[in-house]
Amino acid sequence: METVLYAIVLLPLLASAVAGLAGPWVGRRGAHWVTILAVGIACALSLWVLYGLVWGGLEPVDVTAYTWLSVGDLGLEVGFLVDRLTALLMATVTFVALMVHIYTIGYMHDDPGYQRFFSYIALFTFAMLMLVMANNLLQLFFAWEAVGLVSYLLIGFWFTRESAIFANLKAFLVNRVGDLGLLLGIAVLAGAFGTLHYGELFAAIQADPERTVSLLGATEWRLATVAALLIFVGCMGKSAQVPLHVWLPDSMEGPTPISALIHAATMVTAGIFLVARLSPLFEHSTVALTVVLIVGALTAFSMGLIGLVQNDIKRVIAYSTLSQLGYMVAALGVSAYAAGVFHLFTHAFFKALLFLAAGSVIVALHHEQDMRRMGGLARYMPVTYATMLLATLALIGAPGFSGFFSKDAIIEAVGHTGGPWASLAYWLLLLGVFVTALYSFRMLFLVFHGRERLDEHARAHLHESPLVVTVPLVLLAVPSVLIGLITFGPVAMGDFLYTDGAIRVLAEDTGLQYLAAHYHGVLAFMGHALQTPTLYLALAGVLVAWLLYLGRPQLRGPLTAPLRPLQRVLEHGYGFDGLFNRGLAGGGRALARLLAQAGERWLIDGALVNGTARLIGRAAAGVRYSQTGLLYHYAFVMVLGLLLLIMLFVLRTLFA
Amino acid sequence: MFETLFWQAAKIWAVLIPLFLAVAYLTYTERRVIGHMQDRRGPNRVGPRGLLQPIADALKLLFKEIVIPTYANRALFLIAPAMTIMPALAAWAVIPFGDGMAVADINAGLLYILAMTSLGVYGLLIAGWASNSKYAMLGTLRAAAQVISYEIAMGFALVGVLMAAGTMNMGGIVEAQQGPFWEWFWLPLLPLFLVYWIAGVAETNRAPFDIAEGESEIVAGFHVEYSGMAFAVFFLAEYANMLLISFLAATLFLGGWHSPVEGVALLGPALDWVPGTAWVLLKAAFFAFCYLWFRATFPRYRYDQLMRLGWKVLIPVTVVWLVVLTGLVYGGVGPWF
Amino acid sequence: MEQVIFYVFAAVMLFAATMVISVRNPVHAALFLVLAFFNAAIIWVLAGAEFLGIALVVVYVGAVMVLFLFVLMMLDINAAPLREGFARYLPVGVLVAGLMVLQLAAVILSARLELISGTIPEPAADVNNIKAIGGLLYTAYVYPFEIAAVILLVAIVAAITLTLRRRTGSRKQDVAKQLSVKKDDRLRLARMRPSQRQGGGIR
Amino acid sequence: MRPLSDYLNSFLFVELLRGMRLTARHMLFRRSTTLEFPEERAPKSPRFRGHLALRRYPNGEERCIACKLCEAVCPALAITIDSHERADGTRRTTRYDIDLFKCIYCGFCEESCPVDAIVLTRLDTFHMERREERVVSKEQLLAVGDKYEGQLAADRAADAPYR
Amino acid sequence: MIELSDFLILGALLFSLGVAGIFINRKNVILLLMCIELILLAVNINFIGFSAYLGDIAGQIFVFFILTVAAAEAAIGLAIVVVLFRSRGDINVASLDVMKG
Repeated sequence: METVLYAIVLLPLLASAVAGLAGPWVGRRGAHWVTILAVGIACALSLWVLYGLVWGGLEPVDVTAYTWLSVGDLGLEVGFLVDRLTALLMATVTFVALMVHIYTIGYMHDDPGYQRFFSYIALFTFAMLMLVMANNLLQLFFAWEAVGLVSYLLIGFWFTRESAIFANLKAFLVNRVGDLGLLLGIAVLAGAFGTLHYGELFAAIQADPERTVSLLGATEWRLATVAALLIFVGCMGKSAQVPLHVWLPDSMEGPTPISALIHAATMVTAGIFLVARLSPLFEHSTVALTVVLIVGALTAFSMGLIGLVQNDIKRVIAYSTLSQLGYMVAALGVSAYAAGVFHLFTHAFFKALLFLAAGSVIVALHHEQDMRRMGGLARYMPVTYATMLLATLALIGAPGFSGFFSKDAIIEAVGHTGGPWASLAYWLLLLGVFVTALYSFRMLFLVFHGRERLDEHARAHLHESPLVVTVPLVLLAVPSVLIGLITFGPVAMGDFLYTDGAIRVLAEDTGLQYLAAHYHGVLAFMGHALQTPTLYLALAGVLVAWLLYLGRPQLRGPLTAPLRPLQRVLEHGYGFDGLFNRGLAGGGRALARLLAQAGERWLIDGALVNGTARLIGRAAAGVRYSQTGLLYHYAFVMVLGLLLLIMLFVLRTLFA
Repeated sequence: MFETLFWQAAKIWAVLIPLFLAVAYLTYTERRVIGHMQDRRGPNRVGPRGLLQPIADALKLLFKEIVIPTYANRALFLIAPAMTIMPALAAWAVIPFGDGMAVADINAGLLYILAMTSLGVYGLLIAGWASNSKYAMLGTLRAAAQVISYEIAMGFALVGVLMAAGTMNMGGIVEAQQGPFWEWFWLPLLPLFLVYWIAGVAETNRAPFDIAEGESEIVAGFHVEYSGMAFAVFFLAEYANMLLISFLAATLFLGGWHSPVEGVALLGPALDWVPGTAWVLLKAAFFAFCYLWFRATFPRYRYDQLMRLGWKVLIPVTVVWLVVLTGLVYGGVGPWF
Repeated sequence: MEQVIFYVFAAVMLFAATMVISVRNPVHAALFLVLAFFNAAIIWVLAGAEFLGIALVVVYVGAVMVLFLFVLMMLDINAAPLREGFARYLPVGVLVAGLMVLQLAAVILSARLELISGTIPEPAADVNNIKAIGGLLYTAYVYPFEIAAVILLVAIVAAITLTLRRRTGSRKQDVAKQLSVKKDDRLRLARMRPSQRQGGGIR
Repeated sequence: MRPLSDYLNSFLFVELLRGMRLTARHMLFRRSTTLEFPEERAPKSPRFRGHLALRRYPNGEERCIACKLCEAVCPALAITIDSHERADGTRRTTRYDIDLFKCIYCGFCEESCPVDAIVLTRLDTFHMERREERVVSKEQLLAVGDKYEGQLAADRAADAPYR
Repeated sequence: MIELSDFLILGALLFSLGVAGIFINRKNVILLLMCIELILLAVNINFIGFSAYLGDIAGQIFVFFILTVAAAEAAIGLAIVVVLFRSRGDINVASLDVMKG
């Protein structure tokens, strides 16, 4: 078992090293073969592990592979914790990664950085696996940073583009904010319990949930709350929750496979995984859970709205991702971890599919991303269209599709949770459904239906993408459609994630538990959906989209006119970028200028450095006259000193 | 008190007078031996078979004028020969001519020898410098550098003896070599013995290491300007040093007063009547003869080769052998340790 | 008796030291320093420090002072300018030295320190000074001893590197090669037939 | 690359010992080749060119007729001759000096002499105690000739067939 | 019998002579070195005296080390003098006021 785990983790790393370091020697084919092979094996092994854990009777593994260093009692280790939660994510990650690898062959076909790209994504797979398989917070943090690094590298993959450089810098900086929170959270936990190992940590919290910690002076804070909130900041950074979401849309500067793999399916869900993994901690803090719920619901709704006004196909999907991440976070906020993780799971497939399909379109149109210059592509790209349609349906929660189960479970779980915040969140999420359907179909209609607004050049070369692109699409479409039907029962409604203690819920009457209690199979759930507003809201969204973009486009002007100010707000992303730029960055710059002028130029340069030099210079000018450079002068002084010393001795010893 | 002083003086003279005689006849022997080696006859006119030749030479030198160069440093010029002969004679104090037969039987005998031989260089230095002459100066620098260089190798070789014997007392060193000739130190210390002997020849500025004199290039080295009795003293010192080195070799490596067949069945008792002193003299005589033999046989070294031999061959050899010797002593090898 | 010997040698030594600092010729100064060292060695032996006494002769008289003399003789130093100001600084030197003597006398002669009353005991006859020093040197002081060895090595290296003068353009000779030359390396015996006399031959 | 044996030879002093064996052999087994000079002398050729001499006829008359051929031929200008007419009308020298420091014993004078007057003897051991004695006069030369006349005549006779 | 004070006075006088020598011979580097040797010798004499007086051989060990270090110092000092002479042509201390060869 351990050998298998090592293989899963190390194979992609090895492949990455081969592709990256020996790139010129292995060539393009070598690079993609070695990485695909490695990730493929890792995927197969992950599936085997998942199978073993669920049906094969394997026990969850918690091993420490290597003690990196020990500081006092605090051992910093590398180890693996593989339970069902981890196994589920391992399978998801490696499967999506494998699809992306294959897809990349087609997408990056004529890119000069081919080997580099494969090296990066294999490295990313390694880092992501390390992240989900970690058995302690330190390793998680390292992997967290590693995926961040690869993300940074990949967003700036086309490093000759200025926008790419800005985007990856932005992603990096924004993530630093989150990482600082995470690091502080880890530090708080390490300081309080002296361990970073999950099991020991949870046991310690379990033993004394009301433990307090004093921060910033005398005030005592609940340890669980402080730690959970700080860690959630990390989650907000990585999973792009408001207000740390600003980097994700810009990260679409990276190649599309990256958007699919990192910025939709896996890395951004690391935050969800983190909260789920630390559920025993979050469960002890109502405050933290409430914050999580509010942030999630806000993100889900507000980001969906922005998606309505985007014209770039990838940005639409990116905002959609943000919105869906908000759903997941909201689910976490009501202790519906299973629902959140399940949505993560399903979302990984259909969102990856959406991105890849979008990428297929983009490649077909020679890197044209503006939806206003698309339209009517369904005829040319049937496979892409079909898969994209399926993915969209999954996204908006059409009954039976995977997204339907996960999203409805979340909404229902929130709805069945008591309290004013939960109610507010419920309404936001419901509206989000409408918005989701609206922007999704808006995109679908703009791209695949209606008038062809392509330029001549693009039209001339328009054709379906090659097999390496379409096969992954199809392979991803299958789970997008079916995975919900199969796994909804056990994973979201059942005790799949609870039996081996991966996730712990304290409260007895969460919304999810209510749902699970009233769950009678998939069909019943679908039937039940007919009685909820969700379905109708989604339908309404589709209809509005059809009306505005396909059926009666002339209505668009008059209808949207009153909403023009709102639209402007949305187009500016609620002004977060401006706020950050002007407020934080501007303030920072002003402070820096002040420090540069007063602190650096005047105090340090002027007074300390130059002042010291001047002082020494003046002192030296005075003392210089004593330095004749003549040996016997020095000897004379030495002897004088000796005489004085002896004199001192004589006086002190003999006459004292 | 005066009795002890008298006996001390008697002992000293008992060593010195034979020494002077030996030196005198060493010169005679040298000429005779080298003559024969070169198919000549050597001095044979003064006295029977030329035996009075050294006396004649001494008389001649005594009556010759001591020329002092005009710009020489008179005081030092005259002190130099004395400074040369003084250590050459002083070192004899600790040479044992038989069991307990030494002028001064001191603990640090070996160290004392080293100290005295290292003093000899002053005579050369002062002589050459005080002469205020180019050739003398060059000869001095050569000689001094040579003597100092070879003193190191020689000192190391003596350290080997010290290690083997475990004492610095000369008598003690001989005691440590009790037994027949294969139990003497020359065998376990063979490389050191050879180094010692070569360094000894170089120390005394004798052929083939007599570059300091190098009559073909720098006339006669540090004593070009000396004549008469002053020159005779240098001459005396040189030959006294030769004999000293020979006696040391006999004492340190060839078992001093021990008979070469001591303790051997039949032969040993058969030679018991020979006094120990005779053995010492015999062994020393052999080495003294070797000096002459070398001079007749080997051509003169070149100066750079001389220095190379001293620093790059002899010293490494001694150092290596000291390490080996440590092992031998530590392991208690053979009949020696 | 011993005291007399001590005083005699001490007096010679002080005389030599005085000459060292006052004679005109540096070579003479060096030779007087040798004399001072020699007397010091005798005094040390008198005090029972045989090993150091002889070592002083071997090391200082036999090596260090020779080095001094070598340098003095080899460097063609014009001694005259170096003596300048001798008379001028004599008072200062004498003054300082006098002060120092007074101070040291105050220390030595002070009753408080009880330095004046001690008599040096007769060195025991059976004590082997060399053995005692060796014993101490190789046990308690083995590390300082090793460090001293390293210091000497460093001094050797430093002195050589400082004074080593690489002459450019000189043809190098490999002495070892020259010495190991054999007859066969240089001489080739060619066996030749006597040439057939044809016609006139050599005229 | 020298073979091992060469190293062994140099470390075992083989060549040095060989040299010493040679000298030892000469000391012990070779007879001395020294001639103990005053008592023993090396044999000399009849043509040996040693100290100069002037000969006389058997009747006691000096041979030299002052023709000055020897003076002319002498490459070192060592011969100085003055002459006059004797009472009987024959020419004879009044002075016949030879500077022995100048003379190179080449024998030209002897060859040029028409009357075999000036000759070189076998005498190779002679000395002088003052510088002035280097010039030998006619009387001294004649005295030498008189002393060795027998040998001189014999040498000339022995050499006659080859002249 | 030799008194301890004999050694100490001898040492003190020698030391003072050395110091005076440094003042008087302030031009000649080699003489300065020799004066330093004198001073060290004075120190050594004190050590030997105390060692003999106290019957403690450790004093002689110290002398041994002082000898070692002084020998090293002399060697390097003379090497420097030689180098100096080569580059400047004299060893006058008064001309050594520039910090470069």
